[in-house]
Amino acid sequence: SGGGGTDGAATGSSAGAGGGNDKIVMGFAQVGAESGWRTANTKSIQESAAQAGIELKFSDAQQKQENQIKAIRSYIQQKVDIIAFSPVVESGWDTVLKEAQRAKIPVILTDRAVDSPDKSLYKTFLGSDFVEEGRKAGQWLVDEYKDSKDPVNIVELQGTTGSAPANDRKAGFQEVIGADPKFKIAASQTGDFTRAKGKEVMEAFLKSTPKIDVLFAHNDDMGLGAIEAIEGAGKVPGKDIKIVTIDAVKDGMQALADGKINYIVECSPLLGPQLMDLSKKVLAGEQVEPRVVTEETTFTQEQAKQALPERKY
Amino acid sequence: MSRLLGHRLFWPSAVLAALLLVNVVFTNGFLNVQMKDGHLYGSLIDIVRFGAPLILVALGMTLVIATGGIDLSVGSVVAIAGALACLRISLLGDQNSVGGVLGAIGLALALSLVLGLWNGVLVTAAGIQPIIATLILMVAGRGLAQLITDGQIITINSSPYKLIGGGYWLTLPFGIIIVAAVLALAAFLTRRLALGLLIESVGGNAKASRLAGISARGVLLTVYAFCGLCAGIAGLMISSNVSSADGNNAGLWIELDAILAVVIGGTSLAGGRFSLGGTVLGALVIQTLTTTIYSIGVPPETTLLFKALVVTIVCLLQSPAFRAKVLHGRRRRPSASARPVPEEKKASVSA
Amino acid sequence: MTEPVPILQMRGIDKQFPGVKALDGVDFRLFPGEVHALMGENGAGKSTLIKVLTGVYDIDAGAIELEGRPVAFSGPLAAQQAGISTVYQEVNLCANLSVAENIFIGREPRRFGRLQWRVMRREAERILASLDLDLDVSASLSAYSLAVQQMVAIARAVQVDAKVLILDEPTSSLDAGEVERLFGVMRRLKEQGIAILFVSHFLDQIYEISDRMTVLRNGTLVGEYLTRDLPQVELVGKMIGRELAALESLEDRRAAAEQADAAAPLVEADGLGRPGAIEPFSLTVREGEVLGLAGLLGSGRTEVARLLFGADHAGSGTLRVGGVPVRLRTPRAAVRHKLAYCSEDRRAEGIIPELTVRENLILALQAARGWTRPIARRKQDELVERYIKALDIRPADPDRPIANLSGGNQQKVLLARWLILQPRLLILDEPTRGIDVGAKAEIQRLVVELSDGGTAVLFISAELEEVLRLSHKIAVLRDRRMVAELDNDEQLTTDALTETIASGGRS
Amino acid sequence: MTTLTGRLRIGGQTIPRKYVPVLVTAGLFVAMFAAGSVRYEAFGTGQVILNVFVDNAFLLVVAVGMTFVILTGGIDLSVGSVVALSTMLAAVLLRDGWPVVAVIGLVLVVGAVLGLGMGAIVHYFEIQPFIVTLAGMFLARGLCYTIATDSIPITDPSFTAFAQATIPLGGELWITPSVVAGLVVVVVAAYVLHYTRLGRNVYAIGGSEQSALLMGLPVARTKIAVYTISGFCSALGGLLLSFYMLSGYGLHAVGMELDAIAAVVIGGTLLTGGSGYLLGTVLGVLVLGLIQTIISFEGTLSSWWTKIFIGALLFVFILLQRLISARRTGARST
Ligand SMILES: Nc1ncnc2c1ncn2[C@@H]1O[C@H](COP(=O)(O)OP(=O)(O)OP(=O)(O)O)[C@@H](O)[C@H]1O
Ligand SMILES: Nc1ncnc2c1ncn2[C@@H]1O[C@H](COP(=O)(O)OP(=O)(O)OP(=O)(O)O)[C@@H](O)[C@H]1O
Ligand SMILES: [Mg+2]
Ligand SMILES: [Mg+2]
Repeated sequence: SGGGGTDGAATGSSAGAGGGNDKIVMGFAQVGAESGWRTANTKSIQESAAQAGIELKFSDAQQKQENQIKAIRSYIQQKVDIIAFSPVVESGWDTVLKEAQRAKIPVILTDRAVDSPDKSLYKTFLGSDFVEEGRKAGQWLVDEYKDSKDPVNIVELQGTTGSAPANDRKAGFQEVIGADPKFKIAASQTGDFTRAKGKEVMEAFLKSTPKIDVLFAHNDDMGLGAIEAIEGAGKVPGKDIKIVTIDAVKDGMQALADGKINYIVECSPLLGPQLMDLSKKVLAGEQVEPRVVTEETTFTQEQAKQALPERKY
Repeated sequence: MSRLLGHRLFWPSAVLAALLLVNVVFTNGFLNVQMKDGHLYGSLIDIVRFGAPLILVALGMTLVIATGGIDLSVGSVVAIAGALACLRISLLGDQNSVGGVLGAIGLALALSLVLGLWNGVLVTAAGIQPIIATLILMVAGRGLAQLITDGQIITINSSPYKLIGGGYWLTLPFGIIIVAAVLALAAFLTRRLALGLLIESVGGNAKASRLAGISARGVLLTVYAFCGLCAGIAGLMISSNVSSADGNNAGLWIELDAILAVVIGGTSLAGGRFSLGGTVLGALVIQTLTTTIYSIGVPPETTLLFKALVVTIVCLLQSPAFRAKVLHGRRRRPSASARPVPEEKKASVSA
Repeated sequence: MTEPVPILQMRGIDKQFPGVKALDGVDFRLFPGEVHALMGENGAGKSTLIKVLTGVYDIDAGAIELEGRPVAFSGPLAAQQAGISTVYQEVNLCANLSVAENIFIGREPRRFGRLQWRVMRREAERILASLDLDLDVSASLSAYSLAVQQMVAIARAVQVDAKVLILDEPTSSLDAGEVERLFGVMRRLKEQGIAILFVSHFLDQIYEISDRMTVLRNGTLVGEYLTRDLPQVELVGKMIGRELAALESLEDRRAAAEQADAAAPLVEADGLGRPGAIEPFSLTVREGEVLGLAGLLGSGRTEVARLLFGADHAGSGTLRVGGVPVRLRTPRAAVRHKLAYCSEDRRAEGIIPELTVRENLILALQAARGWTRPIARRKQDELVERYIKALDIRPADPDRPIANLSGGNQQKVLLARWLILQPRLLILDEPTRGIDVGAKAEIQRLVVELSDGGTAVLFISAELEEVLRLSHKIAVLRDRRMVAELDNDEQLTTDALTETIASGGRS
Repeated sequence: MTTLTGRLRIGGQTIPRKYVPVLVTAGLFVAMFAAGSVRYEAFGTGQVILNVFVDNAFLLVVAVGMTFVILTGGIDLSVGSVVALSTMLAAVLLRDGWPVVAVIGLVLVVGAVLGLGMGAIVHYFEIQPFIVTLAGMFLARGLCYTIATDSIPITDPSFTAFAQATIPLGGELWITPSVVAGLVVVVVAAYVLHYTRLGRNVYAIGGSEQSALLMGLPVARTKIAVYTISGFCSALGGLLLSFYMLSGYGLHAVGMELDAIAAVVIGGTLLTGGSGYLLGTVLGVLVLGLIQTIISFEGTLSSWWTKIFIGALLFVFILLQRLISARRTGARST
């Protein structure tokens, strides 16, 4: 990260080179800019649209579903060629998606799914699987402690209460560790996906929970905040308390490489290139898979050291 | 005794004490304060340390509210100040250079002051209602903060900067020292100098104040600028605490907590009389509540219910009408209250 | 002659405010068809008695009976429903509503639940016309001066079918004509058998209208008397608890008129005006001169004062202070030139209700010094103590919120606020409003003293006698135009002045 | 502060001062729409305006309730959460197979009762509305999460059918039943404010609560009534939102209280109470909606420029509104 000031405005003009009326116009309704992850996601989409010669209409819903619906509606009105969006929540899209269908504008979902029973409303869903991420985190824990018989005390830093990643990651994690009674969640609290909250909640955990073996944070940022709290309490993160997080942002990878985090499950925001490919295919009338999972992996400390230099964000 | 019970700050203090007591039960050694590496360490210290930004913002807010206004933009100013300081520091060749860090801090605080003044100008010169005037900056300011950070989290590694929110000085967390200094400054300006009288006068009766020769404009500009500055300092503290600037989330919704602190502290939102001590107390109640929620393990889904409950209890206990009607079983308040209740604002007895 | 049964009877009423016993075992009774005056100094407890009667405050002890039945109203609404209609001291109307609404709100004419605005406006006009007022009833009340608002409040109270009508200082801002009209209405109501409780500090009015009076002193009952049995001097004695010797001893100011003429002009207005508010006028106030402003209600006296003080922007004309042209854009600028203005509307434009007496007292001085130069505590104490004593502000506790003082005492605090500044020109807009006889004499004496000491005073009062007694010169306003400026010499009498006011200075 | 209650001499032809802010707001709104039509193609159509209604019907209803509260000089911060709670309740109950009518009835009752409770606390215990409704905000949002933390789809056929119904207006134009509901609420509320005692008492209390009390107005009843109305409107707004979203979710309508307050205040209502019109509120909602429409037509703004742009538009709008109103009325100095 740094001082680079590129933003959407640049995208429109640079794409002008493509010329001609046949240029694809895509309307993209983003959730908001609530986290670094999200911003990287936005950036990836803007950049790859420019590269692919697609004219991008972008709107930011500021975390509100109604704003997203409005934006999609206005794309329909503006007669864009294709609509893509990351749903704020899963439910409640049928009406506006039907409008899009009526206007014969194909729709692609990114990042999160919608729970509509009518699968014809969108062409495909491109994104990560939050439940799976939670499972991966849990699986690591199970593997890590498979030789130990002692109870394992876990504290959990949840994402924003009610948000899909928080709900799903929690559920996936629970599903895996729930199988073994030695895993015990000693405390669980929301850290709103932010470092500051992560640190504050962790400080409280450190005092109220006598023995903490493992910290599971729903994203890197909360984990990074918690690391500061752990260090402040005179403990060594990664050793005294093992830490597993999700996302793999650059700062998180750095901490992983430094040995302060033990394991990170990747949740990549860089959906742009895949999205543009899919869009072109859809508009060309090709058949696409209804569910495209982003290529994601997991990182151990060693893997992080190797991957770090190429990490874009 | 009845004087004590009737004191404005008795009941918030009692609630604070009760909350602390709950913690004592749930957390071993809650009241312990130990020396660790020459720092004071313990839950009580933590409460003040984490509460420090809120106290700061609430102090500025107190003065604004006392003039009859409100400042919704503090959260955005918090984000902007942290973002700007961290951006400057991240661009430094040597992030540990004291001069460079001071420069960054100075710049961020100057900008906060200017933003506060901007609010003040909208309220005084343009005559826009404070809530809307500051709503403008609340919305745009968040964008500004994100613009500065490019929507990412700027992580820095600067030990001088770390001092502000995460460091210690003379065994005390530095944040506590800053709060004490700002509190002293605010108390000096308002109680030692006559700013407080003029603020209360403008907030109590703007028309009459004007006729008494008070320039509301000057008072309001000072107050909004001070509020901006406080928010700026809080912003530095928050970002320094985690050595990073998060333009998206820093200070989000802090305005609500700050207003809550002010009101728990006994200052009326209608303007007029204010109490800095009360505000500090109010902020501590809120912070202790937050800590309590974490440490007694309230599930995240019920956090808000718990908060609603405690806020309601504090306010009810604080209300003389409630105490008279419910606690003392009287149907109505026996007489006009001893509190200086402004004529207009007094919702008098009636059944 | 057997006494009729009282419609209202209060027995042994106690009311304690923190630190003050406002009422201590007060008995009071009111008969149908009488006008009963409640008398007492500022702070004697008159308004409190009225407020406990109508349920604004609870009583600590005692009993209230209405038509023989014990009652305890939960609030003005309940009192009103029981047939008690009240005009409280200070205008208690909603300035944001229209005049018509202020008269009717709570009992608007309706059809099938729908308000009938047209009927309401017509009725309001009719009621006001019966009080000789011609107002735009759909304009908001705030467009009118305090005196008009007071008339509207009266119109509201007399418009209902009530058994008991309570008027707490309804005439404090009214001129003689308005008072007469009010009395006309009161007499009519009285003939209909309505019981009227009336509070006023104007003894002449009391003797003109009342049949019976109850005197309070310091929250205790002094006694109940038939008006015709109690000479004015004795009444005053009973109110203040001693003989008031020096009341009428103010020397006649008239001789001094010429002498004042020689003094240097202090404030000179030339063609000063404000469209829609007051037509351009020219006026000179000299050092040590008392200039009276006379005129009917709404004639523009307050507007003159506000323009001189920079409270409103002048649309035309120039102003010179001490010979130097100035532009007063704010009151602050005026204060810097040592002008002071004590507004007629003490509640809206005077007191800061939550602040203490001390803070209200030093406010203007502190404002003039700026907030960076606080007044030392010792200096404050000294000033406050001096003025509390000088003006006999009661209770003499500087740390009590001013909102808890009685109306008259609040007025004194406001006066003191400006006296502390030692202004060169003191503009007093109805300074004796709501002030008792003793205090009124004090204030009048103060004006004389100030003027002797070289301070110029612009004196506005609805009471012509007072204006005549104090002023060297009198400017007369009518219909927001300055129509005459008269020297206050032997020929000028109340009647002559009234004549000038009425004729608009044409004769 | 220049207030609307200054001494204004009301001349023959000049517009009564009290209507000036609303008229200015309306004028500016039209100007903004015109500017949008010039700048963006496909903007200057009737449907764009209608969409502002379609997309903001729920906000409109919520803002109407808020107008009542603000007119008395109070404030209601709980509206956003009550909206969310209503969507949640509706979704859960429908999922459990309750009949639609019962669900709607229950949701409305719950909203009104919450409002009633807050109003009663505000009045009888003399606690500042800000705090009481802030606690109400926590409470309602907390209740949502205790019901469920995830978003619950609404699949009830009649509910969805109604939600997806459109009312053609001829040509290409259409609206939804929600718009009709919103407008009905506006008309009823305007009638109540102008033609009933309750409405006038609301204004009186906003002017001066103490005076209202001394004039013998039913202050208690009125104050409690406005919070009840606001609670009811929030619940109704929540139902309209659940038509709009077809889901119930605890994170719906976060921050909607600010939008509602902003709409009311932009519409010229004074936060201190006693002055303002419902028409102003309608305009306020439309202005906020139009700003959003402009943003989405602009199309290429990044997330942060979006916010800065919203702030800037708001600023320009309010500033012009202030300046023009002040000029028109020859306001007194402040
Ligand atoms: N709300 C209150 N709280 C405390 N003290 C009060 C309050 N209202 C009145 N008092 C005190 O009660 C006493 C009686 O006041 P009251 O207003 O009844 O006097 P009053 O006879 O009406 O005087 P005035 O002629 O000046 O109107 C005064 O000493 C006053 O300071
Ligand atoms: N009878 C009336 N008819 C119409 N308007 C009136 C009437 N009385 C007062 N007003 C309005 O109230 C304003 C008050 O003027 P101002 O306050 O300067 O008068 P004043 O001479 O001080 O009278 P007052 O004795 O009422 O204080 C007038 O300019 C006018 O607009
Ligand atoms: Mg009185
Ligand atoms: Mg006057």
